[in-house]
Amino acid sequence: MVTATELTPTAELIGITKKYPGVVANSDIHLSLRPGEVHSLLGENGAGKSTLIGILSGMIQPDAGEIRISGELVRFESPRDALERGIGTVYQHSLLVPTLTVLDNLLLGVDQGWKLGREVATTRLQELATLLDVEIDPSAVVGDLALGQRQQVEIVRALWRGEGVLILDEPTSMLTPQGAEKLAQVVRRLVSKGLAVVFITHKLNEALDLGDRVTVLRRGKIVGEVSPSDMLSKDRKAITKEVLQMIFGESTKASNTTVAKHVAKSDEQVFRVDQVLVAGSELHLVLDKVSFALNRGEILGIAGIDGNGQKELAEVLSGQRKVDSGEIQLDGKSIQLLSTAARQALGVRYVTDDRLGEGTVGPLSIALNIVLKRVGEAPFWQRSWIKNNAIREFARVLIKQHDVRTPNELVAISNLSGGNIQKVILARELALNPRVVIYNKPTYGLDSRTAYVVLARIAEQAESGVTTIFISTELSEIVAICHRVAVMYRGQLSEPIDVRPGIELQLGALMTGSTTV
Amino acid sequence: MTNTDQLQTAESRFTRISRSTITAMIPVIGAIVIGGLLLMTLGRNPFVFFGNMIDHGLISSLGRQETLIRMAPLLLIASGLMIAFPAGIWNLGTDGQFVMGGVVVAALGPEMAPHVNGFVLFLTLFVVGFAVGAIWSLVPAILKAWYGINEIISTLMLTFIGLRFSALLVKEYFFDPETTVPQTRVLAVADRLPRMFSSRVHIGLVVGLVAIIAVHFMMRKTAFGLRLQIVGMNPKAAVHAGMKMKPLTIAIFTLSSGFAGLAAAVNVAGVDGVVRAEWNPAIGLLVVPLVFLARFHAASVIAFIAAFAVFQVGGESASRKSDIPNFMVLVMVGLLLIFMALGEYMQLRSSRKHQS
Amino acid sequence: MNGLFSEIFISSLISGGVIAGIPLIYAGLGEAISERAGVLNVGLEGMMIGGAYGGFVGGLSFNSTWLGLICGALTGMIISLFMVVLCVRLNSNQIVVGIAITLGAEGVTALLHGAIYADTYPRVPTVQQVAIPLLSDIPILGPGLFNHHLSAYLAVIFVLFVSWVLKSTGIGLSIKAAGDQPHALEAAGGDVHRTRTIAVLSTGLLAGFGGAFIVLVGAGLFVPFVTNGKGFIAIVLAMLVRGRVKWIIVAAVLFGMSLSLTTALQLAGIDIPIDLVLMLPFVLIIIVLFVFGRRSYLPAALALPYDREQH
Amino acid sequence: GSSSTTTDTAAAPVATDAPVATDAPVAVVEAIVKTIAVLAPEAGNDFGWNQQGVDSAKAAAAELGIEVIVADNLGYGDITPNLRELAEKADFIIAHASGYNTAAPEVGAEFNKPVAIVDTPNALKAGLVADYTASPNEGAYLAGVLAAKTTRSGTLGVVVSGEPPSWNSQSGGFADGAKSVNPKVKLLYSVIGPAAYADAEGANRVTKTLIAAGADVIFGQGDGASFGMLSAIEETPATDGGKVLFIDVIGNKTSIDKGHLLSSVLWDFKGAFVDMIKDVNAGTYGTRNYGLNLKNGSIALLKTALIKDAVWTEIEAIKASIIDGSLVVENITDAADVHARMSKVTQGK
Ligand SMILES: Nc1ncnc2c1ncn2[C@@H]1O[C@H](COP(=O)(O)OP(=O)(O)OP(=O)(O)O)[C@@H](O)[C@H]1O
Ligand SMILES: Nc1ncnc2c1ncn2[C@@H]1O[C@H](COP(=O)(O)OP(=O)(O)OP(=O)(O)O)[C@@H](O)[C@H]1O
Ligand SMILES: [Mg+2]
Ligand SMILES: [Mg+2]
Repeated sequence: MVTATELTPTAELIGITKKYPGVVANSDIHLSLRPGEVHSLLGENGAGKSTLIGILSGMIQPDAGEIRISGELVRFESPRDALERGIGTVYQHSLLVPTLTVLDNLLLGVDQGWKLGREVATTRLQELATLLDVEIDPSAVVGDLALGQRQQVEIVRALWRGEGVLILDEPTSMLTPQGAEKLAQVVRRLVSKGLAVVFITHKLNEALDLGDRVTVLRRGKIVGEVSPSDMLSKDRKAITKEVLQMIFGESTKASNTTVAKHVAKSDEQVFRVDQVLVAGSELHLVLDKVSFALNRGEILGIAGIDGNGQKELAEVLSGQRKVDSGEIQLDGKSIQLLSTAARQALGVRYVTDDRLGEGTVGPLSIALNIVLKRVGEAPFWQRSWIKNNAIREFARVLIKQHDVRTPNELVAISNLSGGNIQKVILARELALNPRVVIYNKPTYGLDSRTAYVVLARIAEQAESGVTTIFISTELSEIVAICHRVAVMYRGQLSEPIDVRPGIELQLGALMTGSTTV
Repeated sequence: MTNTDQLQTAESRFTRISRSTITAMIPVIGAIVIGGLLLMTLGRNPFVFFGNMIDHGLISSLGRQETLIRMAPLLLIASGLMIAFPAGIWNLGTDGQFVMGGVVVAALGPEMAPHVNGFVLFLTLFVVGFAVGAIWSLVPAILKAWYGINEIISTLMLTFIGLRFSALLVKEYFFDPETTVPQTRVLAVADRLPRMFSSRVHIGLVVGLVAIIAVHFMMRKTAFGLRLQIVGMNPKAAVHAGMKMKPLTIAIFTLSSGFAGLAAAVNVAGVDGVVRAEWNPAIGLLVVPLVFLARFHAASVIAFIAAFAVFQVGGESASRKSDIPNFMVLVMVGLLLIFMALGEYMQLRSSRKHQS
Repeated sequence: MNGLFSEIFISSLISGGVIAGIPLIYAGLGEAISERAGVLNVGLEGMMIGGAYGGFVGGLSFNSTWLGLICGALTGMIISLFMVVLCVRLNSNQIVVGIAITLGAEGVTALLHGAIYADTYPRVPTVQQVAIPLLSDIPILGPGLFNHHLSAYLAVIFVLFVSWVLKSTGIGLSIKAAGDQPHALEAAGGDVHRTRTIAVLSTGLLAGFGGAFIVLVGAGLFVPFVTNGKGFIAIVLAMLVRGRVKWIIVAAVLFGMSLSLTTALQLAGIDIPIDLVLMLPFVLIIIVLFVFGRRSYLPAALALPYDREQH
Repeated sequence: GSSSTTTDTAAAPVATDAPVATDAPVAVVEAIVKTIAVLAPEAGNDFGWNQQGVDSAKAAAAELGIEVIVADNLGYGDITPNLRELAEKADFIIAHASGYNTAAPEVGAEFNKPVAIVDTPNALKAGLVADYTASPNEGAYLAGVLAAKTTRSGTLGVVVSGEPPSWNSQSGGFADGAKSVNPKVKLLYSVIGPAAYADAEGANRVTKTLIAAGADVIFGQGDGASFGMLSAIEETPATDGGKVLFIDVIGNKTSIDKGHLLSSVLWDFKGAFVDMIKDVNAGTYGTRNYGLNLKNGSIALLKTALIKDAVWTEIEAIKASIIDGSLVVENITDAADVHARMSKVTQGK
C-alpha cells in the first residue's frame, strides 16, 4: 500500500503569512494536503485556522507565501480561482444567500450558459442529500432554514464543487452527533477516492477519529503535527494528551465535558411556561403548546435537531417573538406581554446562537458590544453621557476573564475569530447577574478548553440560584450539566425527564420523532 | 460612521480631522481642473471664471457674507440627516419638510411680530418650524415603525405632496390680500433675525453651527445616539438588546425632519421674510451627499458645506461674468462631488497602506 | 357619440397615460436591476436626462426615432460608467456619486442645449405608430393602449426578458446574490464586481432609453430638465414593486394614467383646487405602498460597497 | 419705441434740466443711470417671459446708450446674493420675476438703489420701488376673438403650465374674447401637471388630449412647456383631419414655427423700462407704476400669414374700441374665475 505521504500533495501552502492590525493571524505556515488524506486542523479560538483556509479558498489574500496545486504555482485572486482548481469550502459562518432557495444557492456562481439547469441540479442535490442522510427541500428559502440546516446545504455545495480539495471549517458545530457521524462516513468515502480534506473542529475526538494527520496552530504559527504513522502507532490517550498540549501550550487541563454537577436546586418554582403556542405560516405550528416549569437553580436541557422550534422557543421566552396563546410566568407573574427590555430588567437573559446576525453589531468595538444590552445604564453612561473609561475598563476585565484573543478592546468585533466573538457574547450575558438564562448553543464554535470553562460557569451560576434553559444539539453537554432534559420535535416539547447516565439513546430516539425507545 | 471611533482616543481623532481637511482640498482642485477644461472648450477663460468664483464666493466681503448666510439652512438640514442616516433611516424628504415648515413660519411670523418681542418671536418660529417639519414626516414615520414600509418612497412622495399642499395653503389660506401674486405676508426687514458683527450674516448661522455640533456629540457621546447607530448598523441586534424600535424610529424621523423644518424657519425669518406659492429651493437633496462624504463628522460637514456654498454663491456670480448659463454651477457641484468621492477612496487606500 | 366624452378623447387620455408611463417602465426596470444587485442608483435622473439629450441629438442627426433611441441608450450607458468605476470598482459612496451624476448631467445637457439648440428648438422626427391588429380594435381601450411606437411595446418585452433573466439564468441569480449577500456570491465562485458592473450598465442603458423616449416619443423635442424628476419617480416605482419586475408595468402605467386622470378631472370640471388634483399621483403611490407594500423588502447589501475581506 | 407707457399720464412730470428726446440718446448728458441690471429666473433665450424681459432691457439700454448687466437663469430660490452684487454695480435694477418682489426692494433699500418689480402695484416707494404690470387680458381677448373666428370645430384648448395671476388674466381674457364671437364656443382648459413650467412632455400629452377632445386652436402658456405644446400640435391633426393652430404668449416663436403658429400675445417691456430709467434720472422714480397694455403698444397681437385679412381687420376694430375705452376687458386673476369661464367635458352633446 502506498501511503499518501509519497504522492504529490494536491495542495500546498508555503510560507503563508497574514497580518491584521495588531494580530499576526498566520505566520510562515507550511501545510501540505495530500490526496486520500484527511488533514485535521486544530487550534484554540483565534489561532488562525479560518484565516489559513480563507487564503486557500481564495477569500483572503496572503501578505506573503505561495500556494501550489498539484505542484503548480497558483495565485488565487478570488474564490472562483480556487473553485476552478477543485477546492470546495464550507466556511465557518454560513455564506449562503438567505433570499434564494436551496437549489439556487447551489447553482449560484456555476457557469452554465443562459438557462439554469435546475432539473439536473435537483437530482444531484437529492443524491448528495441521500449520501449525507439528510432531508433538504430544494425549494426551501435558505433564510427560513435553521443554522444547522444551512450548514447541511453548505456541505452539499462543497461536496459538489470540491473535486480535489474539500475544506470543512467547523462543519459539525451545528450538526447532531448522528449528523456528524454521517458526515464522517461521507468524508471517509470521498477520501478513499483520492480527495484531500481539511477538517477543522474543536472536538478533539472527531479530529482524531477522522484525521489521518493533525496539524495544530497556535497564535498564527504551526506548533505541532501528528503524522499518519504516529496516528496509527501511538495510543489514543497519548496522542490526545500531546495534542492538547500543543493546542493550549504548557498548562493543559484535560477537558472532557464532565462538569462537576451541583445538586442544590431548590423547590421554589421560578419559571413556568404554560401551553405556549406560536402559529407559523406553515402547515404545522412553530410552537405547539409548549409547557414546562423550572425551579430555582435548575438547568433544563432542550435537545433536538436544529430547526424544530428551539430558536423560536428561545425567542418567545426572551420577548423577541410574540406568543399567539399561552402564558409565561416569572415568579408567578405573567411576562409574555412584556417587552424584551422589561424582561431583561426582570433578569431574563438570552444568549443567542446567531452571533453575527443579532448577537453583535459588527462595526462596533468589542467594548461597546459588551455593553450592548446596557446602553444608557450606569456606570457606563452617566446622565446619558458615555463614560468611555468605565466601558473600556469593564471590557478589559471581561476580555481577560474570558480569554478573548484580541489586540485590545477597541477592535471592531467583526474582526474577531468566530470563537472569540462567542466568548464576548457569553462574557456579556454572564456578567449581568441574571435570574433566568436561556442559552442557545452556547459552546458552538468554542475550543474545548473554553467550552469547558463556559459549561463550568453555567453550572456555577445555577448553583448560585440562576435558573437555566440550555438548548443544545450536543447531548454530551446536556448530560454533563443539566438536571432534566426535554426534546423538541416539530414544535412540540416532550415531557422533561431526569438526566441519568445512558440517556443519550433515548433522547436520540425522541429527537427523530419516534416515541418508543 | 465607521464605528470604532466611538471610543477613539483624542489623538487619533485629531489626525482624522486633519486628514479629512486635506482630502477636502484635493477634490476642489480636481473639480476646478476639469471644470476649467470644460470652460475652455466652451470658449471661456477658466482663470477668469475661477478667479471670479473664489473672489465672490470667498474673498470679497459681500460674497463671503452671502456664503455664510447660505450655509445656515444647509447646516440645519445636515444636522437632521446626521441623525437619520447613521440610524439607517433614509429621510429623502427634507425638501418637503423644509417647504412645509417654511410656509407655516412665513404665515405666522408677520402675524406675531407686532405683538411680541424678538426673542419670543424667533423662539416661537423656530419651535413651530421644527414641529411642522416633524409633523410632515409623521406619516412615513408611522408607516415605517408599525408596518416596516420603505421610507425612501414615502418621504420622497411626501415631498411632492408637500410642494402641492404648501402651494394650496398659500393660495387659499395664508395669502397676503395686498398682492396679486399668491404669497404670504412679509415679515418686515426690521423683524428678521438679528445680524451679527455689523454684517449681513444673521444668527441662523450660529443656530446651524450649534445644531450640527450638538448632533455630532449626541450621536457619538450619548446613549441615545448609540442606540440610533445600533439600529442603523444592525436592527436585529437592537431588537435582541431590547431596544424599543417603534419609539426610536419615531424619534429619528421627528428629529431629522424637525431640523429640516427649523432650517426653513431660519431661512424665512433670516433671509426671505416671505413664501410664495410653488416655493421650492430644493436644497435638501444637495446636502445628502455632503453628509455622507463627511462620514457624519461635524467638522467635515461644516467644511464641505462651506466649500459647497462657495461654489454656489461664487459660481453664480462667475457664470454671469463669463456670460455662461449658470448651469455651470450644477456642473461644478457635480464635479466637486465626484472628486470628493474619489478623494475618499484615495484616503481609504492610503490609510489601509498605513495599517499594514 | 359626438360629445367631448368621445371615444377618441378617452383613448387619447389612455394613450397619454401610456406614453407618460413607458419611460418609467424603462428607467424603473433599470433601477430594479441595479437595486437587486445592491447598487442604489440615485443617478437615474442623470442617466435619463443624458439619454434624453443623446436621443435628441441622435434623432436629429440621423433623422430616425430608432437611431435616436439607441443613441440615448448608449449615452445613458456611458454616463453609468461613472457609477461603475466609482461605486462598483472603487467602492465610493453610491448616494454621493448618484447625486453628482444627476447634477452634472442636468448641468451639462442644459449648457449644451443652450449653446447649440436654444435659437432653433429643433423638433425630432415624427414617430411611426404601429397599431397591434385586433387588440387595437377593442372599443374604448384598444386605440389608447395598442397604437404606439414600437419602442413602447418593446418596454414590455424588456420587462419580460429581465424577469426571465432574474428568475431563470445564472446571471440573474448572481444579480440577486450580489444584492442580498455578496460574500456568498463570491464564495460560490461568482464575481460581485462583474455582476454589479453588468447591472449598472444595464441600468444606464435602460434609463437612457427611457430618457430618449421622453424626448423622441413624448415631448417631441429637448428642453433643459425635460425629464422633470421622472428618474426619482422611477426609483420609487422600482422600490414599490420590490424586485418583482413585472409589476413595474402596472405601477408605471398606473402612474401615467393618474397623470392623465388629473387632466380628465380638470376637463370634467371637478371643482376642487388644482393643487389637490395634482397631488393625486403621489397620494396614489402612498396608498399603493400602504396596501401592498407592507413588509418592505430591500436587498440587504443595498447601497453598501463590497470588499471581499471585510465582512 | 413708445414715448409714454404710463397708466397715469397726468402724473408724468417733465425733467427740467434734462429735456429728453427719446430718439437722441446721446443727449442725455446728466444721466444718473449709467448701468442697469436685469435679473430673470430662467434662460434669456426662451422665446418667452425671460427673453422678452432681457431683450427689452437690452433694447432700452441701447436706446439710452447705457450699460446693461444680464443675470438670467437665477431660479426662484434665494437670489439675494445676486441682487446684492448687482446692486453694488448697477444704478437701476429690474427684478424680472414676481418671485423677486420681496427680496429686490429690500436689497434696493439696503443699497439705496432703485428697483423695478413686477405684479406688485402697491409696493410703490419714492426713489426706490416701482412696479410694472402687464394687462395681457386685453391682448388675450383679441387672441380669443381670433381663435373663435378661426376654429372649425368650435372647440378651443387652453393649456397652461401653472396658474400665476398673469396666466389667469390671459386665460380669462381669451375666454371672454372667444365667447364674444360665439357664446357657444367650447373652451377646454387644463393645467399640465405637477411638474410645472419646463414640462415639455406633459405639455405635449395634455395638448394632444385637448386636440382629441376636439380643439383645433390651442392657446398655450408655459415657458419650456410651450415647446412641447408646439410639438404636439405639429404632430397631431385635429379631429376633422385638418391642421391645429397655436396661439402663443409673451414671446415670438415665428423663427422656429413650421406653419402652425397662428398668433401670439406679445409683451414688450422696453417702453416701460425706458420710462423707468428716465424717471430715475429725473428723480421721480417710485411715484407711479408702469403698465403694459394695448394702448401704449407694449401688448400686441402677432400678425401672421395664417390670419385672414378680414379677420385681422375685425380684430383691429375691436382693439381700437378697447383702446378708446368703449370696450372694457375684465381683468381676472383668480384661478376659480378662470375655471368658471371654461366648459366642462360633461357639457358635451
Ligand atoms: N478581517 C480581520 N481583521 C482583523 N483581524 C482579523 C480579521 N480576521 C481575523 N482576524 C484575527 O486573526 C486571528 C485569527 O482568526 P481566525 O478566524 O483565523 O481564527 P480561528 O482559528 O478560525 O478561530 P476560531 O476557532 O475561533 O474560529 C484572530 O485573532 C482574529 O481576531
Ligand atoms: N408590488 C407588489 N405589491 C403587492 N403585491 C405584489 C407586488 N408584486 C407582486 N405582488 C404579488 O406577489 C405575487 C407574485 O408576483 P409575481 O407575479 O411577480 O410572481 P412571479 O412568480 O415572479 O411571476 P410569474 O409566476 O407570473 O412568472 C403576485 O401574486 C402578486 O399578487
Ligand atoms: Mg475559525
Ligand atoms: Mg408567480
